[in-house]
Amino acid sequence: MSSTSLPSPSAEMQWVLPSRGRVGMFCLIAAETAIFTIFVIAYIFYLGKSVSGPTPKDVLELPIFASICLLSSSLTIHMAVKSLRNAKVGAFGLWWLLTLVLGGIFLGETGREWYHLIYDKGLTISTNLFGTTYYSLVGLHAFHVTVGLLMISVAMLLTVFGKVKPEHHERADVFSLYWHFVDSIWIVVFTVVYIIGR
Amino acid sequence: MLASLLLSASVGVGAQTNTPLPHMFDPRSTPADGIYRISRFVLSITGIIFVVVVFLLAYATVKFRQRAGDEDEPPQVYGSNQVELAWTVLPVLVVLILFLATARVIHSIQRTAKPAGAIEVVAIGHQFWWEFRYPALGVVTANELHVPVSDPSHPTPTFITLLSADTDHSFWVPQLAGKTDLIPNHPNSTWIDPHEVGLYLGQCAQYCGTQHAKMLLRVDVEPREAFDRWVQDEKKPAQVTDAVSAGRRVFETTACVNCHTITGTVADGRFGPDLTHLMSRATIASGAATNTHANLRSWIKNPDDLKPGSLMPAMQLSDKDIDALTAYLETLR
Amino acid sequence: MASESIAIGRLDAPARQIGEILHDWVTTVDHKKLGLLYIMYAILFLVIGGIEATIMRIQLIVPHNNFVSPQVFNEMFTMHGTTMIFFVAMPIVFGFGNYFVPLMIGARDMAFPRLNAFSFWISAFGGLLLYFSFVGGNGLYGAGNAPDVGWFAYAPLTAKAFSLGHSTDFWTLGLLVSGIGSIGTATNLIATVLCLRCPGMTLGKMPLFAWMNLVMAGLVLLAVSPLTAAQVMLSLDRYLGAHFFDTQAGGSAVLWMHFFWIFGHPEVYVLVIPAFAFVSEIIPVFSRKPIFGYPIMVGATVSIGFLSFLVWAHHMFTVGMNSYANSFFAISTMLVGVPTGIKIFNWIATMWGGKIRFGTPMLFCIAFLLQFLIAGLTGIMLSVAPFDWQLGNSYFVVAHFHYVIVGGILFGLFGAFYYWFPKMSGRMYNDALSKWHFWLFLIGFHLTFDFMHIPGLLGMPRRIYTYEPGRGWDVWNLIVTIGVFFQGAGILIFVGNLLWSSLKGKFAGNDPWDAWTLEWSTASPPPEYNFATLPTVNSRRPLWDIKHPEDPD
Amino acid sequence: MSSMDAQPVVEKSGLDTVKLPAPTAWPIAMAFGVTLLSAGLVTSETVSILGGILAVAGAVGWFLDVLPHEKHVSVPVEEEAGVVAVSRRKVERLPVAPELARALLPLETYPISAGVKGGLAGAVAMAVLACLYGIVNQGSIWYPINLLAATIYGQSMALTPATLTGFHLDSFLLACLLHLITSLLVGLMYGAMLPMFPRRPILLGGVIAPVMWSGLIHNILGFINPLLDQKIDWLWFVASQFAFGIVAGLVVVKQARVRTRQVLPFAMRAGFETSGGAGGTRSKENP
Repeated sequence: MSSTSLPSPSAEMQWVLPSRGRVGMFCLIAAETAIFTIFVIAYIFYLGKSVSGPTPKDVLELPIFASICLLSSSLTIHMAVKSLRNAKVGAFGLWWLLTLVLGGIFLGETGREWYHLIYDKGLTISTNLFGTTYYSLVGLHAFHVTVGLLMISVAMLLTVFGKVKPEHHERADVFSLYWHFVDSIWIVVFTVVYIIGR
Repeated sequence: MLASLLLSASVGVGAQTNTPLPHMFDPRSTPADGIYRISRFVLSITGIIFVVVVFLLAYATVKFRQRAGDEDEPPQVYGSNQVELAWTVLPVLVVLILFLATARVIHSIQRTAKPAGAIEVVAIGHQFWWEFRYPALGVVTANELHVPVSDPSHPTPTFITLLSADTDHSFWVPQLAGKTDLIPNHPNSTWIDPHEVGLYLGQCAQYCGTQHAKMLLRVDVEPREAFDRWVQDEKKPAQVTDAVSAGRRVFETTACVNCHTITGTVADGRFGPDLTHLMSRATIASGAATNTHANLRSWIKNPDDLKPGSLMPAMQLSDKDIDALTAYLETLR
Repeated sequence: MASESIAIGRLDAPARQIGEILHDWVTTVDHKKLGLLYIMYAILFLVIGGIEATIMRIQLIVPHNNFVSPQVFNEMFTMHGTTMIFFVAMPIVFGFGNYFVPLMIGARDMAFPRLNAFSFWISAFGGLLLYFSFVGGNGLYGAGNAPDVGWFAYAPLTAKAFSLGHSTDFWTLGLLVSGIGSIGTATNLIATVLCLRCPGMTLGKMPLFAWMNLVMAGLVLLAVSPLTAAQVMLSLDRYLGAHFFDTQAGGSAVLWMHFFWIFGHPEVYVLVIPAFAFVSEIIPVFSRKPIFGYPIMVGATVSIGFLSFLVWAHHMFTVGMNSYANSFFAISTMLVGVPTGIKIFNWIATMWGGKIRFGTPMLFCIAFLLQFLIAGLTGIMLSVAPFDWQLGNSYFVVAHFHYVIVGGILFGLFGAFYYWFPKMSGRMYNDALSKWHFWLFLIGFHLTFDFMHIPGLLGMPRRIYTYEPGRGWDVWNLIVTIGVFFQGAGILIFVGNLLWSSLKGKFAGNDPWDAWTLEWSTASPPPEYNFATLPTVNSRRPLWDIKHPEDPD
Repeated sequence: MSSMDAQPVVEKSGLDTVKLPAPTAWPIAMAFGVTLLSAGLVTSETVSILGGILAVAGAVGWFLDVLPHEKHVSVPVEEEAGVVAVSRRKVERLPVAPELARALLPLETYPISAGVKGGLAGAVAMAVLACLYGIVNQGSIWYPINLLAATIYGQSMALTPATLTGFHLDSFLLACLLHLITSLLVGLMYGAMLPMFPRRPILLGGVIAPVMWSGLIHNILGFINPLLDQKIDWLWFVASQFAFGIVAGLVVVKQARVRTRQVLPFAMRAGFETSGGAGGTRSKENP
C-alpha cells in the first residue's frame, strides 16, 4: 500500500551531457554543409558546359592573399577564445579585432574580384553557366563570411563597451566553430573553383 | 484490401471486355514482355510475403488478446537475437534473388544492340503533342506513330530517339515498352518490336503543363507492305486543288503558317504539327478528338473547346473563312 | 479550437480575457504550447488539403467530367501535395516531437525555447505565404494563380519561359521560408535529446520515441538543406537570370530532379520514422510487453535513415539513366525493405505472447501494420526498375505513396492522437466516436487507395484532369471517389471528437493506459515545468520500475 | 488501471518555484519579418523593406532577451503533480525460463561464427558436387559455373552450348561471389534457426529445408536464371542442395552452444551505467 514519486537524482551520480550550444552549432554546420554540397555538385556538374564564354581559364586569378587572410583568421579567433577562457579580456579584444580585420580583407578582396569580373571581363550571373555557378557558390560563401563578420562586429562593440566577461567564453567558443566552418568551406570552394575548375 | 487480389481482379476485368485493354499485362513487344514476366515474378514473391506476414499479424491479434478478468502482466520478453538474425537474413536473401532478376532484365532491355533492319524514329515532345520524324525515310508526322510489325525471324524493331522541344514529357505505350522521359537537353532512347499488327494506345506520362491530360499517343503497327505504302504517301508534297483556293488563301495569310508546315506551300512553321497529310490521321489535337469534319471545324474555331489550355490560338475567323479553311484542310490527304 | 480549453485546462485558473489568452499563445516559448500550435495548424491544413483532394476526386469521378478546368485541377494537385507534405505532415510530427520528447526524456523544455517559437512561427507564415498565391499570384500561360507545376516542380516547367508571373515564386519562397523553421526545429530536437536527458537516461535507455525523433531530426537537417539550396538556385534563375535549370542555355532539367529527390526521398522517412515512433510506444503498452528487440529497432531506424540517402534516383528510373545506375538504385531501394521488415516483425513479436487491449490507439496501430506492410510490398514492386518503367508516374505510384502517407503515417498519427490526447488535454476522448472514426476511415481508406492501384496497373497516368472512357479505368475511379467521402466523414468525427472531448470529456488522470514512459508520471495536462523535480531513471521503462518495485526492469 | 491498489501519497519536492524561460514576442516578430522580406519578392519592395526592419528589430530584441543573461519567469509548483501509483500486478514468467524475470530467447544458441563456418563448409560441399556433375555429365568443370553466373550476367546468358564448357574469368568471379554470398546467408540462417529445432537438426537442415527451397527454385528458376532453367539436371541439382544442407547443418551442430547473455537483475547493473553516452563533454546547462 504505497505509492511514490520518481526517484530524485542522487548526489553521487555523475551525469555529464554535451553542451547544447556546441550541439546546436554542429547541427547548423551539418545543414550548411549539405547546402554547400549541393552548390559544389552543381558547380562541378556544369564545368565546361557553358554554351558561350568567358571560361574560368580566361578570367579567374588565384586569390592567394585573400585566402591566406581568411585561413589565418581561424588561428586568431582560436587565440581570442583561448584568451577569454583564461580571463584575459584585453587579449581577447585584440585577437578578436584581428579576426574582424582579416575577415574584412577577405570580403573586400572578393568584392574587388567581382568588380573586376563584372566591369572588366563582362561576366555576370546571367552570362553563362560558369557565371551562374561561380557567383552563386562564391557568393554563398561570401554571404556566410558577411554574416560571421556582422556577428564578430557586434561582439567587438560589446567588448569595446566592456560588456564581455570571461564567463562568456563558451558563447565565443560556439561562434568560433561557425567561423572555422566558414574557413574550411573556403578550402573546398578554392579547390573546386580555382584549381579543379580552372 | 489485398493488392494481389486486386491485381487479379483488374486483369480479370480486362479480359472480360470485348476489346482488349491496352495495359502492361497484355504485352505485344519484347521489352514489354520482359517487364511483364518479371512483374509476375515480383508479384508472386510479394504475394507470398504478404500472406505470411498477414497470417502472423492476424494470429497474434486474435490469439494474444486480453481475456476478460485476466489482470496479470504477461511474461516480459526483451527480444531474441536468434529470431531477429533470422528475419534479417531472410529478407536479405529475398532481396538478393529479386535484385539478380531485376538487374538481368534491366540490362537485357537497356543494352540491346540495334540490328541492321531497324527503323529509326525521332520523337519530339511538344506542349501538348508529339512530333515523329523518320530521318532515314524523309517522313515527318505527328501524334500517330506508324511502325512495321516485327517478325521474330526477321526482326525489324523500331528504335526511337526521344527529344523535347519545351518541357519534360514521357513516351509510354504500355503494351510495347515501359515509359521513357523526353527531357530538353537530354536525348533519350527506347525501342519496340511489336509482334502483332494493331493499334496501341499510350499517352504522355510526365506532367508537362496545363493540357498534359490530352497528350495522347497512338502507335499503328502495320504489315510491312502497308507501312511501306504509308511511307510513300507521306513523302509526297501536299496535293493542291483549285477548288479550295479560298481556304488555302486564308491559311497562308493568317498566322497559321507560323506554326504549321504544309509541304509545297509557304507554310513551314514547326511549333505545331505538320499538316501536309492531315487527313491520313485518325485523330486531331493529339488524340483529343476524332478527325471528323465537325471536330476539325470546331478545333479551328476555338481550340479551347476541345482542349482548354492548348497552345493553338483561336484565330477569330469569320464563319465563312472557317468553312473555307476546313474544306482546304480536308483535301490534305 | 481545442487549444483554448487546453490553455485554461487547469480548473482553478481564473477566467481570462481572450486577448490575454491570445497574447499567451503568441509569446509562448513553452514546448507543449508550441507543440499544440504545430498540431492545430497542421489539422487546419489537413482539412484544406483534404478539400483539395476531394475537388480532384470529384473531377475524376467519371471520364470527361467538367467539374473544374484543367488549370484549377493542376493547381489542386500541386497545392494538395505541397500542403500535405510541408504544412500537414511535417508540422504534425514536429508538434508531437516538440510536445513529447522533453517529457519523455525528463526535461523542462526544449534546448532552445526561443528558437522553437521562431521555428514554429516561420513555418506557419511560410504556409500562409504559399496560400496567399490564391489571391496574389498568376501561373502558367492562361492559367489561374496558385502554383501549378506539381509538388516536385520539375524543371523547365518552372522556368520563366513556361511559368510566367509569380505563382512558382510563391511555391519556392513559401517552402524556403518554412524550410528555415524545419531546420531550426530539427536542430532543437537533436540538442534536446542529446543535452537534456534526465539523470540515468543513457542513450540505450531512451524511449524509442526519442531515438526515432533524433534520427528524424538528423534526416531533416541533411534532407531539407539540399531542397533549400535547390530553391535558392531556382530563385536565382527566376530573379537574376541565372541558368541552373534553364535548358535553353545549357542548364539541366535532370539536375533539378536529382536535387529534389535527394530531399524528396529522405523526406518520406522524415515523416514515417515518427510514425514508427508512435507505434513503438503504443504497441508495447497495449500488449503489456516491452518492445521486442530494442537494440535492433534502434539499429534498423538508423540504417533506414542512412539508406534513405542512397535511393533517391529510384524516382527517376524513367529519365534515361544507364543500366548500372538503374541497377544500383534498384538494389539500394530493395535493401530499405530489410530494416523495414525487421521493424514490422519486431512489432508483431511485441504483440506475440502479450495480452493485447484493443483501445482505439491500438486499433490504429494494427491497421498501420497491415497497411504499412502493403505499402512496403508495393514499394518493392516499384524498386524493380523494369516494373517501374510501367508503374512509374501512374496511379499505382499515387496509390503506393498514399498507402505510405495515409495508411502508414496518418494511421500512426491517429493512434498517437488518441493515445496522448488524455495527456495533452487532461480528458478522455469519447470512445464510441473514436471507434466510428476508426471504422469509417478504415473503410474509406481501403475503398480509395486499394482500388487506386488498379487504374495505375491499367495504364492511367497521374496528374491528368480527365481521361478517355473505354480504357477500363472508369469503375475504379468511381469507387476511389466514393471512398473519399467515407474518409471525410471519419475526419469530421475525429475533429468533432477532439473539440467536444477537450471541453466535456471525462477527466483522464495522470496515467490512463498504465504506461511506462516518463510523460505519464506527471499531471495531465503537464504543468508548465513538466516535472516538479527532475526524475532519475534506471531502465527503459522508469514507470514500470515504480509500479513493480519487486520486479524492476 | 483497475488493479491499482495505491493511495496517492504526496512527496514534498522541496521546491516552491521552477525557473522557466520567459515568454517573448521577438521570435514571432522576427519570423514575420523574414516572411515579409521574402513576400516582398512576389509583391512589392515596400513589403520587403518593412519585413527587413521587423526582422532586424526582432533579432535585436531576441538578442537582448538572451544577453547578458537569459530572462526567466518563476512558476509556482503545484504539489499534486508527479505521483505514480504502485500497481503490484502479478507478472507471469516464461514457462521455459521461470527463473528469469526477463528473458532473451532462446536460452542457448550457437555463436554467429557457427553459421559462417557452416555456410562456408556447405558451400564447398555443394561446389564439389556441382563441379563433379560438370565433369561427369558435360566434361567440363566450368559448365555449372557459367550457368550460375547467368543469373545476373548478360554475357553469360549469351553463351552458346559450345562456349558454355569453356573458362570465362568474368563469369567465374561472378559465380563465386554469388555462391559465397548465398551460402553465407543460408549458413547464418542455419546458425540462427537450428537451436530452435533441437530435436533433429540434421533432418530439418539437411533434408527438409533443401527440399523446400529446391521446390521453390523449381518454380521461379525461369525468372531468375532462364539459361540454367533450360539446361538444369534436377537430380544433380537437388543432390548438391542436400550436400549443402547436410554439411552446413553438421558443421553448425558440431559447434559448442553458448548461453545467451541474459539481462542481469537491476541490483547488479546499478553499478555499471552512470553517465550519458554521447561524448561526455562537460555541461553547465543541464537544468
